[in-house]
Amino acid sequence: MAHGSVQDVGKESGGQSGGDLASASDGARAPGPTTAPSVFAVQLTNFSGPFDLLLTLISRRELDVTEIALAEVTDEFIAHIRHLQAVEGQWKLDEASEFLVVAATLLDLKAAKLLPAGTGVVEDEGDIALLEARDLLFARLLQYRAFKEMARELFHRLEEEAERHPRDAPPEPEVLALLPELRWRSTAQDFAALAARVLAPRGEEPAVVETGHLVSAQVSIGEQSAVLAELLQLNGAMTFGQLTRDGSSAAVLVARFLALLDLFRDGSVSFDQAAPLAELRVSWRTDDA
Amino acid sequence: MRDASAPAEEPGGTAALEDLPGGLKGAIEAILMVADQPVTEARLSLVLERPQEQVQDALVELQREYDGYTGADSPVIGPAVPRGFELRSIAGGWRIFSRQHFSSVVADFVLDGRSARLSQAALETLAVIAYRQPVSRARVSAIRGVAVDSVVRTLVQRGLVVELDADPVSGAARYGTTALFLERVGLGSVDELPRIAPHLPGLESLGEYDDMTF
Amino acid sequence: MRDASAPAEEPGGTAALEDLPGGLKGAIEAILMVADQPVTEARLSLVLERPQEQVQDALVELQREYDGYTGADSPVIGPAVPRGFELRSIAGGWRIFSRQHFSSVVADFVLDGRSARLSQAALETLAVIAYRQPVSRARVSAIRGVAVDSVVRTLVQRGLVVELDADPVSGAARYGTTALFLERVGLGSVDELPRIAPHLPGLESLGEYDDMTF
Repeated sequence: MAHGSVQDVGKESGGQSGGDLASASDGARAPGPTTAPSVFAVQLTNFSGPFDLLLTLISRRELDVTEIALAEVTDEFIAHIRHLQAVEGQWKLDEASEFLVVAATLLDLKAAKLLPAGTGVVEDEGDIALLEARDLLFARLLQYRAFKEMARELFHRLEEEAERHPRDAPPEPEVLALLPELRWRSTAQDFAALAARVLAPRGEEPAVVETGHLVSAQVSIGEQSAVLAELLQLNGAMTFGQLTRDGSSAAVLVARFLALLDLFRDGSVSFDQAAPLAELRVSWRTDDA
Repeated sequence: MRDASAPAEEPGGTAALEDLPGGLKGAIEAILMVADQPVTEARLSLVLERPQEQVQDALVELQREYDGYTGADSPVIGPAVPRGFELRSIAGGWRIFSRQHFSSVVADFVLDGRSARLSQAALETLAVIAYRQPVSRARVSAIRGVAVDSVVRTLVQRGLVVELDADPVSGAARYGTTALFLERVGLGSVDELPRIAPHLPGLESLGEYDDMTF
Repeated sequence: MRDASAPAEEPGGTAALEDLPGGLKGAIEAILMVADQPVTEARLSLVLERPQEQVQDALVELQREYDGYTGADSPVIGPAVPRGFELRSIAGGWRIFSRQHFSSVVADFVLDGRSARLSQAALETLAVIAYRQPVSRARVSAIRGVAVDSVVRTLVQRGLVVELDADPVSGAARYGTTALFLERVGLGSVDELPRIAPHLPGLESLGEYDDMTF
């Protein structure tokens, strides 16, 4: 069951960590001896996304998807993603958001269950939205479960087929000699381009968000911090307007603003406001201050 | 190498084949021996200049013979003994395979890269693509709840999945399964995939959820 | 197709083979059908854990069966009908070939199927061999992520690629490009192949990826 390595947890494994289906499906079918109901032991299984985790948690407690005991499963889910986060150090943004969306929905549902039951009549729009969220979550979960079943089916078929080997033996040399004249179109340049493409490493491409169309020039907050520090050390207290007077673009303006927040957080600058709604004055904090 | 005494050169070539020892079935067998992928009935029909039905009948007869049953015209005494190989109709064509129960002895002689296993993520992605094709990565991702880009790339590299076309609305590439996929799972066509319905009543109506985020 | 009741799991494996449908002969057939080069009796004897004489007897029986004669224990009425394939003992081993008198049919099939252009797979494999020569099939396969055996064979048939030597470590055959290849791409020598570094920064460090399996 505890098959995946720590680094693999919750990540898309990209087809390289073979054969986890069997172990994961075992876990989904039978609650293992390791899952005492009172203590939630975190399993370092290679969960393939939030639905996978949720399904496993549900089936571990032998619950029906449509009637999950939300309180228990929600707590486990949250505990699990907290643990994953601790292990991983940090999340990839898209992964994290999927997990968090599911966790948030579960929490909503749990909260609703914990509140006094009321009259059983749907009272306000919030209730309706909650019901919709629940149905949608269950529907997606059911759908995912169906495809998971199919994946298991495919796995068995692949395994079975792997035991049959196709005949792939060349004809006799006399027959092989009978070849139509090759029509060749590639130049050496075509060929080099092809080779470059084929030989390119196939690992994960870094997820770069292209921003070239949004900002014409890159502005570094770090650089702007330095500019601000110099201005403030030179001039004492200044207003934001003064600090950005030489700003050539909106990007610089924004970067200065963010840099200012950074500096404030670090305790390098202090803000001073003479009266409500009056202009802020920024000053460099010296050590003796 | 060609046997000069064989009456293959006879004028009116259509008759010649049946005069060769082994006849049409033998000719089909001879071709299957050199094929490196499933051979369609249409292609056999073309090369052998015989109607497709005739070719099909011969293939089914061969298949039965290999499975241990002999034709009515040559009754064999004793139980049906299968050959060590079998003829299977998969991925739209016919191909000879070693029989499954001999896999352990055959494995030493072949290294065809079939043993490389797919991860669970890859299998699930493959399942969604197989059942929802043509389908975009975004849609697969919505069903699985995680990004699938690198997994789809792996499947494409393995030749199990291919870019089919562009989504008419979004312009996103849409993917489908390949003939190699069918071969690997031993199916004749995508239509033969096990029905998904028994696993989940009413799944058909779920399609609309795919594209929703919540 | 599998006989689920077959007692293949029996302890004391030497007995199990004969209990499988098809028995020893079936096992030999299964191996010969998927082997792409002659298999020696010694190797069969080793893999099947049977005395060499027993293997030899089975081979001769199979040969006779394919030629149309059946064993004494299963008499067939009518003339001997050969199969479309035959079992030949060549180069110290045994191998299944298409029967000789069907060679014209096989030739028609092979010619019909062979495009006068190289497939994309063949071109990509050729590119890898050209830039990585001398290189083994296993390594090309690792780079391309798919089995390349039949494609390499096609390239060898086409005279574009040739077996150069054996890998000093693994002993696997290593391939390189031929003079014909250079002629086709219009180059004087392999050194004149356009550098591919400009297309791909950091190509030098690629060596380590080559040997990874995907």
